Amino acid sequence: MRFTGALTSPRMRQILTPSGALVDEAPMDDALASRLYRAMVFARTYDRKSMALQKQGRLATYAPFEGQEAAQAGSAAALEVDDWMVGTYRDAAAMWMQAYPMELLFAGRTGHEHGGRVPEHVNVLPPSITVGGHMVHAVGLAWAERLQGSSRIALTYFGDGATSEGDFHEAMNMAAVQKVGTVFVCQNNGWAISLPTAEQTATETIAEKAIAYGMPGVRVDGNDVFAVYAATREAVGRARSGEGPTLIEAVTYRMGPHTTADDPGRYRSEADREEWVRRDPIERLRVYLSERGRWDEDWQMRIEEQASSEVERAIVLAESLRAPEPEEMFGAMFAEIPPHLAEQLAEAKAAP
Amino acid sequence: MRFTGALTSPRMRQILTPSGALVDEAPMDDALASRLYRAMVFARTYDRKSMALQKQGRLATYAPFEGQEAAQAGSAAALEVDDWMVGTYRDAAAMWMQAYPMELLFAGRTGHEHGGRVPEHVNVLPPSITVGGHMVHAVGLAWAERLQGSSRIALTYFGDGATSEGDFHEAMNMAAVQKVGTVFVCQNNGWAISLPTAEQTATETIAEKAIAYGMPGVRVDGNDVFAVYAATREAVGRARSGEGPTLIEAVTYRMGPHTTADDPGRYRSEADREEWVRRDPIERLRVYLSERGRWDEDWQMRIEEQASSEVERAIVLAESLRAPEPEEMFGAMFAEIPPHLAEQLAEAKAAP
Amino acid sequence: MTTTIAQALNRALDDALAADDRVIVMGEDVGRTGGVFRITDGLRDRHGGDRVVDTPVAESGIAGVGFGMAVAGMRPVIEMQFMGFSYPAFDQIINHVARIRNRSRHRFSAPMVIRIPYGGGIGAAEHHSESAEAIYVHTPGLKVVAPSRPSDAYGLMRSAIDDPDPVVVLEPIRLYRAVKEELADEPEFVNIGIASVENEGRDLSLISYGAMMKECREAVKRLTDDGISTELIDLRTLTPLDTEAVLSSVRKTSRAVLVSEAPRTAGFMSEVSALISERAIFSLSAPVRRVTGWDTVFPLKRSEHLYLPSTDRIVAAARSTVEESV
Amino acid sequence: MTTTIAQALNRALDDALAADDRVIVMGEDVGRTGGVFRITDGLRDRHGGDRVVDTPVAESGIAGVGFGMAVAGMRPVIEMQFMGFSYPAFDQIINHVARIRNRSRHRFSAPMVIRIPYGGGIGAAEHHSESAEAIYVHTPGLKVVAPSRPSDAYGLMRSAIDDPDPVVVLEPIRLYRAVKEELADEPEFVNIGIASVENEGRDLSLISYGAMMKECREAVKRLTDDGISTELIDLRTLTPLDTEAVLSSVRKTSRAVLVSEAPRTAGFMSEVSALISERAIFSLSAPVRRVTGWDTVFPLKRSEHLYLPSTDRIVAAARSTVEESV
Ligand SMILES: Cc1ncc(C[n+]2csc(CCOP(=O)(O)OP(=O)(O)O)c2C)c(N)n1
Ligand SMILES: Cc1ncc(C[n+]2csc(CCOP(=O)(O)OP(=O)(O)O)c2C)c(N)n1
Ligand SMILES: [Mg+2]
Ligand SMILES: [Mg+2]
Repeated sequence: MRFTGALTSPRMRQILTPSGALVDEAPMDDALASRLYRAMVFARTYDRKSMALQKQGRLATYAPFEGQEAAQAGSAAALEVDDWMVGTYRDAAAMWMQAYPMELLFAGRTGHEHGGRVPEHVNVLPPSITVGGHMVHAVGLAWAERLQGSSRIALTYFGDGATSEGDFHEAMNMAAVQKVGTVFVCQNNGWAISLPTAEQTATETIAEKAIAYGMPGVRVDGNDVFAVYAATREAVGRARSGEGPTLIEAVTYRMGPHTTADDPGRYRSEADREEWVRRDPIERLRVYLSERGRWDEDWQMRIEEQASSEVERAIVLAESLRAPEPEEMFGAMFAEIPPHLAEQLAEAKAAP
Repeated sequence: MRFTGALTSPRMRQILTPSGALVDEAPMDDALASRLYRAMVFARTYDRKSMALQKQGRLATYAPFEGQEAAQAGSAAALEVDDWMVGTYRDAAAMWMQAYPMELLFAGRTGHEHGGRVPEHVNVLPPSITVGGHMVHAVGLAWAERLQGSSRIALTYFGDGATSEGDFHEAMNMAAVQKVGTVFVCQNNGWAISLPTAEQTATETIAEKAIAYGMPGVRVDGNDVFAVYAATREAVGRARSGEGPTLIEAVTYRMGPHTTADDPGRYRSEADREEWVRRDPIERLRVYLSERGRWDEDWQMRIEEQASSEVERAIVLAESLRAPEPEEMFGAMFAEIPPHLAEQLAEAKAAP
Repeated sequence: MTTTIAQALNRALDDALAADDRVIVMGEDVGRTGGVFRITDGLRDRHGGDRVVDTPVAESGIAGVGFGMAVAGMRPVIEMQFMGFSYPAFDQIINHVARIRNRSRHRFSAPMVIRIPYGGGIGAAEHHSESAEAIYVHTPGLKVVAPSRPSDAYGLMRSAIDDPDPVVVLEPIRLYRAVKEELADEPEFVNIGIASVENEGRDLSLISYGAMMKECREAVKRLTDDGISTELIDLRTLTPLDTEAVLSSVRKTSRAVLVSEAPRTAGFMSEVSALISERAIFSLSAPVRRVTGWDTVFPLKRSEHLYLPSTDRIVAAARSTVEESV
Repeated sequence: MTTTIAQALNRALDDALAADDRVIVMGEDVGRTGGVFRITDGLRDRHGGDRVVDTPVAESGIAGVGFGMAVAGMRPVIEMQFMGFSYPAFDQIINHVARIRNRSRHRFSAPMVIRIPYGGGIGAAEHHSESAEAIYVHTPGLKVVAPSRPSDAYGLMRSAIDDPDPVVVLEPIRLYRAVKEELADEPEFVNIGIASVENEGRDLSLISYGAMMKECREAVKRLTDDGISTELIDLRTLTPLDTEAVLSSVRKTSRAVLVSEAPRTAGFMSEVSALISERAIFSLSAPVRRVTGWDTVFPLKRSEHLYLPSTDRIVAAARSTVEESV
């Protein structure tokens, strides 16, 4: 028997077309659709504001997610409030939807460790900066919940680039072997910094990698919030009922640079990007809602204002955090400060 | 689109049945078949002798490969003499066929570093003791050959357990992306020490893991030297002609313990093993050759004697190596001994 | 009952599994076969396959999954089968296990134990004799312990499992069955961070930990016979180091010999030496001397004797330290 | 031409690619975009995509593939994008790259260069400011260099590429564009293993390497103004260490301050201190002092100043060392 990678068509599941037409049953009612629309407007406002703040030197390097709002909002919306989420530097929208406070997202970006201090009831890990290493954490989290008799599951986000790391493989394999309730969401945004997905992997899709683990793999239009939501809801259901993990590939595009330190002009053409402007995740939901009488200019203005003021509130809060004291740096390494760190703290405080 | 692991039947390619019947075209003439038969007899003699020597305390821990002779001999036979081979602690038969001197195999097992000092013209790396890490080496070797305009390819052996390591994934992916001439041969012998393959992975086969890399995967009866040879010859052909890597799963069984330090009674039943006695890789080729008038008791006795005397020769040589001098230990770290090691050497020699 | 280190560790794990539902033992071959050194022997039968888990061969995954479990409230005890196989897990350990408390400013933590059999002397294959503890010691956010006797093995393991932070437990392979001790019916926990003065002395401080304690104990006997009064310190914990125990001993004896089988350069004993240099230099009457492994790969069976510090080497270093004194 | 360290490294790679067909540059984003620090800028255009290769995001794979290439006769120069991302490659580096020569008793070797941008000070995210050189120094079989000026960056990189053994090149991120120097039309190779005495002095030896040299140079100026004659040593190579340079300086000045931004415990400066202790203790008139980073995670932007040794801290340590002297 010879297995090859071309066994299945790499068809991508879509429910809402770029022009806002339904091609399948809508997976949610208008109320939830409106809520997701609003969330995506908030997310884009946050993202663009972050880019602007970074240019002003008020944030450190920033990794924008414009274009990926549906992939994040659609998947995050399928979780219960206390499910675990383990995402990356580019997943602020999803994390915020899972109740990671926006001011903490900003705080992290201003270079303040307080940004990682998630509130007690929020089960979201601070964003992973290393690529790949965090997916196994989501396996351990979900496994522990099962052992403790809870029905909480874990969802983890990662990029196309992360699928090349060994830890992706170990996470997928261990989750599948143990039928752990982990949902793997790959936002395939076409690029890992300067490397196009076609040079990242020789497969046509990321979803088919699931086959190597005996795990279902699904490929969805990542700019279609309905398709992302539907696929994630299904995967979350499987995870929660003990049927095991699922890999979801959300096909999307990073509209901006990798980070504010990156110059995409070095490796990709503007034409590519133009193509994706037409597939904007927010615009298609706007058309849909509008056709159903759930959108008008007024509401748009209102939610944009709400978004701006929420973002503003969060920035003010983040920027008014006092600078971390040496006590906090030395005191956060262990539950109790050990003697050598107490000595070093004293030395640091006495230093000129 | 939803991908699942059950896309293809996990059928296993077989040419020579356990009872020695051809069910497909023989991939080799009688001369080569006889040569391989003889090689497998040598291998088994080496293996059983090693077990005996270990019991006498003349070898350190030994990892026997009885049952896997066809998987190793059939694949190694498909290589050119100067192709690269990168195997593990359990691949002595294959390495020996690729001209790794038997005395060096023994030397390594007596705990003598000289065992790794492969002759200049032999392109076989010393056996990998860590699980998983060596497969990427075979990718680099084959890639380098291509860059240097050579047609040499690289073949790497590993077990079912090794497929769970991140490095397996990184090796497979990088080889596929770069269409490197590497042949990946997994000897799925059912166990990774005490872990059965069913707990190692949730897929039915190892071969289907190739799909995740856009690489062909083949599953063969690993105790059928014809099937292994045919599959490897094909993969080697692809590799040499620039078509890229292949994953071969040779389904086999470890008849003995994991190593001489292992007690398989703790984790598997004797009944399992009995089943595999009937699928012995050597016996079926004997029947085949015998039916074609290429085997008789006389010849059997002759090659067994040759095997014993070759093994004896190698042991004598390995055991008569003088103990390594401190100079060799300190002198092998760098091309030229650096000052700190020269000092340590002096200190070691002066030590009481 | 006379107990080996192997038995003491087994008992500590058994007791911890019985005492605390959150404890889970995970690793390659730790279940059905009881671990390649039988340290986890019988635990799966007694506590079930859900709590004593045979994992795929994936060290990074084991460490990362253990991390996730710890964050979610479990107390995983993971095993790296040999220290030479712990390197694939290094990224998980340094970048995540050791850091989540700081990254989240105490919101999350990773109370887990990483068991690592270490050290040479059993004539094993390559990678089976490593002593890379310096790497773990140099990683902020980890505690590192290295028992050398059954009571400490039991007591430190129990403390490690109960510790709110990640603890690396270095298990001295060649002492697993070579050191025996009576163990109480309910053995004591041993606090992390406290060295043990095994022998008091006036002329020299001999400082070591883990597997090398055996040779050090023999050396003390021989030195005492020679009239050199030797203070023997078993550090037991490498991080956080009991600096007071080291410094007060050296201040008293004015001489120190530091013994470890790890490669010398930038090994853990460099740290102990630097510490003495910084804080007790004016008490010294001789150079601080390290007796260590060499900066080579740990050799195979036939060369092990060239590598491992012998009692002879320790005794010679101690003697010349005493003789060299100003 | 006035050249930065970044430019000098770029030129060294360019010249090596031109001089030797066996050289290949590999890593994440080193090709089309010229590396996140632009160190490999233009190399792909000039030498082609076969020789300057953008790889998938897979550090262990990059190191292992580079290893295979080196064994087969190439001279790979691989990049770890930041030191914090080199940990997944650690197993490949310690277990294979550093050992194949010994394992095969010279039959095979891995002449390759592992480029690792390291150190803090640019306000980066977590994992982007690491200084874990001690780990590499503690690994037998590797050479480790850490230039602090353009001419050394060029010369050590060329020597590293030509070296028959694996060399880790630590590139000081915050000096990439902060230190400038005239570079000759045909810059010299710089031998591995030789420290540089940047400033001669009588009262104190200030010893450092890599990124901290900038603060050390400032400290020397201030100390000299204060009348403390300071000998400044740039180690340049960490393995093999130029012990003679260290010892002869300390024997002359009788005092040493060692500066590194790595966490203190079991850091590389512990080794230098231990060395001095062993070989020059009777020349010392003051304790050897380390000025280092702390045993914490390297902090984010707003706390960097709490972590990185400042010129002030170095000057204070130097002054008190001189004052404390017996
Ligand atoms: C282990 C590790 N290696 C390298 C990096 C540097 N790096 C940061 S993002 C990135 C690309 C990741 O691409 P992808 O996974 O597709 O995510 P995206 O940035 O596109 O969201 C790389 C290589 C890192 N952060 N961690
Ligand atoms: C990185 C690493 N982890 C763990 C081990 C210990 N170990 C040696 S062999 C083995 C099982 C390997 O099983 P498999 O790959 O199926 O090969 P087999 O022994 O069956 O030939 C393990 C876990 C090792 N050698 N290297
Ligand atoms: Mg991407
Ligand atoms: Mg196996």
